[in-house]
Amino acid sequence: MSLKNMENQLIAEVKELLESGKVRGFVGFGRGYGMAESVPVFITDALDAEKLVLDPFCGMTIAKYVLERTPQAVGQTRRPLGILAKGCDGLALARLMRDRRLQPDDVYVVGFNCRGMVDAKKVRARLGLKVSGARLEGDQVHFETAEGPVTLSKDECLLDKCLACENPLPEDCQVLLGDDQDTGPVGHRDYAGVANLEALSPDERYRFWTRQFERCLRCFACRNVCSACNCITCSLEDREVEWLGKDTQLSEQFMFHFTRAYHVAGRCVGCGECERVCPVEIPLMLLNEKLMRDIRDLFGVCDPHVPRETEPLGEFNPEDPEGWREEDERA
Amino acid sequence: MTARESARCLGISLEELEDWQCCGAVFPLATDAIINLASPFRTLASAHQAGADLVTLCSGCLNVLRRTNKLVAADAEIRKKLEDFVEMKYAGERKVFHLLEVLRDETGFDQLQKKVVHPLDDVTVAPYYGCLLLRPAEDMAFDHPDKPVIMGEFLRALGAKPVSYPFQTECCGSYLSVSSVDSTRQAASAVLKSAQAAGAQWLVTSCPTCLYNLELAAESLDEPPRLVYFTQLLAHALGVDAYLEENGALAKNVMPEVN
Amino acid sequence: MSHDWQPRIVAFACRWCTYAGADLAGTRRMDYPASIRLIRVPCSGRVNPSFVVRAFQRGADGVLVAGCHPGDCHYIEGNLFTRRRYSLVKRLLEYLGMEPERFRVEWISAAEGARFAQVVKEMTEDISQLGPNAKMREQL
Amino acid sequence: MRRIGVFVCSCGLNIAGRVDVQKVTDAAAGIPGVVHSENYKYMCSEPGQNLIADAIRQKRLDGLVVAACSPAMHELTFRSAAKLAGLNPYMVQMANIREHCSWVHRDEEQATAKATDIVRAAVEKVRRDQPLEPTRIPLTKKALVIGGGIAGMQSALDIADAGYDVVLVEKDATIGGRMAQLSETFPTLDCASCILTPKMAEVARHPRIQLAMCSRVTQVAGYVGNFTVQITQAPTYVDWEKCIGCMDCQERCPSRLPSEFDRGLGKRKAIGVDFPQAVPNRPVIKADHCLYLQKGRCGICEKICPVEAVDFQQQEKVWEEEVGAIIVATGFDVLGAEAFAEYGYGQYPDVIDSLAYERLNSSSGPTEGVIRRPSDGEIPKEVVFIQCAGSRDPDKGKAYCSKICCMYTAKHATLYRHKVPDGQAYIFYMDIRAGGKGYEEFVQRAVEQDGALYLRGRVSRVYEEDGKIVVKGVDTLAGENIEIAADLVVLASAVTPRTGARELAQVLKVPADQDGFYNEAHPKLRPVETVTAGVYLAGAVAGPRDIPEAVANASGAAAKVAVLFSNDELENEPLIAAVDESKCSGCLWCVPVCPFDAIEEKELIERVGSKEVTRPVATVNAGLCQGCGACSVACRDGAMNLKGFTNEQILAEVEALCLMTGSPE
Repeated sequence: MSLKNMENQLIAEVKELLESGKVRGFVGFGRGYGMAESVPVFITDALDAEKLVLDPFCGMTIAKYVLERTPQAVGQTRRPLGILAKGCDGLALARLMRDRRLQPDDVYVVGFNCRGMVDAKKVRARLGLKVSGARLEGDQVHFETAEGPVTLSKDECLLDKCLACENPLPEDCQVLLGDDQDTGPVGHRDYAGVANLEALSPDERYRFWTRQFERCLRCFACRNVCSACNCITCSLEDREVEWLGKDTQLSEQFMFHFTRAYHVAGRCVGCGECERVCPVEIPLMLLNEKLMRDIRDLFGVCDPHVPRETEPLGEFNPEDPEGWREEDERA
Repeated sequence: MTARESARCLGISLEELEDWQCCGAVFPLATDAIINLASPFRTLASAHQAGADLVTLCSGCLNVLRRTNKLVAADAEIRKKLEDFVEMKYAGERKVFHLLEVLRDETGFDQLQKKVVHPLDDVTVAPYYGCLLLRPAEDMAFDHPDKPVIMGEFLRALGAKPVSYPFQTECCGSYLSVSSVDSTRQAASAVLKSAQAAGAQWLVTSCPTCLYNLELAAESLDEPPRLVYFTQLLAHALGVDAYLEENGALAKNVMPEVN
Repeated sequence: MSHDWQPRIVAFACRWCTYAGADLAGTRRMDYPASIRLIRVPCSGRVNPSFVVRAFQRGADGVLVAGCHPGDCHYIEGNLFTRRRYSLVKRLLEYLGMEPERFRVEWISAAEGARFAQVVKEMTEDISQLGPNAKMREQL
Repeated sequence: MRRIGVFVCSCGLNIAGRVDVQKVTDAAAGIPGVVHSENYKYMCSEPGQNLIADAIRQKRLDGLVVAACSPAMHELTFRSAAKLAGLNPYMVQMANIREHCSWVHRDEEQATAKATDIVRAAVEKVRRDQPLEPTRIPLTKKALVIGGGIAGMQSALDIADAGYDVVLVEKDATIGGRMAQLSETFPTLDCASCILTPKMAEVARHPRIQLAMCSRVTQVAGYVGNFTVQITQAPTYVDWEKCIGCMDCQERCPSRLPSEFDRGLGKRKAIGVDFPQAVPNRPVIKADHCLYLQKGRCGICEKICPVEAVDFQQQEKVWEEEVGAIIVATGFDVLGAEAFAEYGYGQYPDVIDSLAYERLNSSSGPTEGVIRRPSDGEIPKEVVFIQCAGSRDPDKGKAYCSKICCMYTAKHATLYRHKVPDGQAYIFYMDIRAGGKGYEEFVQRAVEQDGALYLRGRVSRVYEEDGKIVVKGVDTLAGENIEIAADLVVLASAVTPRTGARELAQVLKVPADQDGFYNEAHPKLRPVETVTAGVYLAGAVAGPRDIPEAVANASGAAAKVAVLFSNDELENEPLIAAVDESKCSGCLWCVPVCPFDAIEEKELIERVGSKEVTRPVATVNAGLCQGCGACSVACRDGAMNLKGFTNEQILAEVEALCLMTGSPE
């Protein structure tokens, strides 16, 4: 079923949910500003359901918006929040639930089988600003722009996370839009970037990361958007213990990015939001993927980005290898 | 020569290392006697240059070369000194084998048995290992230091009947024959008598020094077991010695008749 | 490297095994370079990867995390978590550009005084060749 | 602002010999917060501790750094000294400038610089110390003793006499252990069973001792005062309650097997006891030799048993015991045949080990005490004893000296002369070690009165030649090679830990050395304790011991247990984890990493504005937490911390140790 039809089905579903009071609000996507990017929208009034859209520009992972800041009041039960969920949103929600920051009945998930979303930056770079619509077909994407229709291959314009996506369908959602049978993976994560970096010498790698981290503003956007970074108070902002110095000199940047990457090791769901939101475009997924691949190679966790009952770093296997020994001859 | 021909007949190509020299005969007991390691190091380095592992027929050579090889791989300082002195680069990449090991591990004694033309129709033969082949056990890792089996299996493959006796791993007196002949005669004759007591008709060894000492002691014994080198047995069993004899390569058939 | 410069190595040593192994090296009067400084922790499982990065930040030229051999841990599983954590941390540090020789993880038991001295010698030797560490280091 | 006192010890020359103690003291004085810095020759001595006490009172110190030896040595000493002077003992830190500094660095300048760094780190750690009070946990006043040899029996008796219950677990069907296999004992030559059997009877009769025969400890959980031990008892196929010990079954049983107790020299029946004075005197069926159990035939014992005690369907029994302390007394084994190829052991029947010789000597042994050759039963006229068979031999055997062989070999030679007056004993030895009371005199008597011929030298080869065992050796004092055509050769084989001891060590979480002997808490000062609180050692489990030492060990260990049980509650070290509930996000990822399941979820109710709200947080059970700290690393928001080793303290120590004296060029 095309995204357009699913959009209508979504609007109908949300209208009914809000009218019946089953949910106290719905998080979905609304019309963007023509820059090939739909934006999250919060709907509490059934009439506003019309504003919801479902198009190839709904790339953001919006799961973390359902996280409540204030704890549950004693004796009262909150009505759930509705949310439109792609595969990556499903993983992010599972992450929040595994970390016990979200209970299953806090959310009412309206999922759909997502075949990949457009990367606004890639599209702007190729087609300029004026893009009014897009349609996925096979492994191509047809765009309507000010200068007429243009067709690009998926590889040229989809988000990296989609090109690596093996979980297009969110699990245990309350409502599933459309009836697609082809719920196979949209892409495959080949960790190419990681392998390239590993091929460099230590000094070259250090220069690479120095150039990236020098730009970091310590705005914490990557932490705020990450579903794995869901602590109430982030230890990196802890005044007493001074885990992290306040000035943005290079050594503190390394400490921040090392710690953030280590804290999400084995927990990152690969949604790529940290990289997308970074104002200075630091390739954070290169760090997350490095840890994902090592966890896969060292501990045999075949899909480290899928949250499970146990965490890779929260368990051990008596025959675990000593990963610090140099037996595997990396490039 | 008998070894090379027998090996060829078993499908193994053994090229002689050109311009080889003595292996140093003794692995130095003092840890800083590095000069003694120069000749075995040169042998190993030239084998490395020739691009092949090293095979030897003599337990003495195996002992020196294998232990030098291990020392050079482990101790960078000694390696550096030897490389400067001999002006050849080598860091222990090669392995050193005794022909018996090659027969056991590469061809396999069962295959050898299939190739046997003249089986030794169960002559009782006493395998004599001596000490250099087996000890120090950790460095040599050739066989069990006190209860070795490799020669027994080799002999059984050739159709002979091996017999074990307490002195099969006792020292033959080695190079003491130079300084005090009678002590080697005493040691070697003890070995011969023990083999004799075990009913051995022949005694096979894999080290020229042992053979020399045993022959020395055999003179003063009444009908001691016949002494033979393991490659002679191999060549005879494979029928290679007859071929060599025809074209004059072999002076005389050194194989003692079975009595 | 100037000869008077000596690398500064910070070691996180588990009190039951490695710290006791270092004590044994002392009672045996072994000799090893004075480049290492030990921090006593109850278990190698107590060492937070941020401590390791903090050491490099504050000027350590090398860091060692050492604990009991798997199976000997006084707390049964402490070092088994260490093994997983530091398999990742070692590779992440190298991925960020740290030379492999600067960060080591070892199992050293209370009976292995010689092994402790050997590890210190090896690290001092390796790091002396690399020279002082400037990576991730705080500029005063 | 903190008022910290630094006390630098010279430890005679141990520290002052390499470290400029005065320079370290002055450097410490310069550290902010240090109000008192002093050095003294022996800090741990009485005057040293008084110095500390006075300084605490006069200068109102609230933190103490003692720069001296390893905390493993004197942390307790200085903490109790501080406590007496009114300072909380957990405000004291040791700076190890001896084992980790003066003893291992030759260059004085570097050693002094390093000592100064170590002191600075300790000061930073003390600055962030908090006063802590030990937590109290309940205590089960019941002990477990593993191993029913003389050591196990003695400790069980002492604990039981002290008024506490004991469970004695023994893997064989009878207690008595190694000593039961001996004939006479040195140096008094009194017969082993005469002095052992009364004690065995006493153990069996003691109301507070519960025997668990044919049993092994398979699992141990919990911690000092609160161990839960799982015991697995192998089936004996005889109901010992019904059995009256008439041993008719043993008489009539047709199946015989080599008796392990007699080292294979004698035979025993499939059903029966190892030796007549076995306690409990109840038979056991060796399943793999019982015709009924193997092939369903025979079954005579079941038919003739007057009280129908035989029960072929008996299964393995597994049960748990709650105990407060564990004493390990598993004893020793001797090195097997694999190490003595050159002595022909295992190949020639007349080459036996010392335990087998004991059985030949024993009146209840296979030859009723007559020394006979296992091959043809003849009385040997020439016997060669080989000392250090596998001991003091790092290449092929064990590096250590097995301590008891010199003595029992002298005993063997003496007994041999008494039993075979015209026989000649030869003893190849390296050095005779006879350090106990009356030991040296005993050996001299063996030489002077009993004609034992001591040959100083090692044996190179033993081989059989026309019925005789030829021993080739050397006499280094005479400078000659020696060849003896002997009738019997006895190897004084090396003492090794009991087989299975290493696996038990892992179950008990007690470290063992590379040979498999258990590590004492401190080789000199705490020989009967282990680093695992509540687990004690008695006898040869910790290294070769003779009987007097084993018994002394056993009583020592029992005394330690009695001390432990003397108070009703146990004080647990307060160095445990603690949750800062304001930071905890309730993710509970700390729970799976806790080896002691000491962390649970707690519903926190707190007031936010006008509303009462609830959220889950983690909470630590002080009784279970052993303070390993694994949870504090799994905790990402820094809520979990470990008292005594907090994040702040360790970061401060890192900072102090890395203080960039010179930045890199």
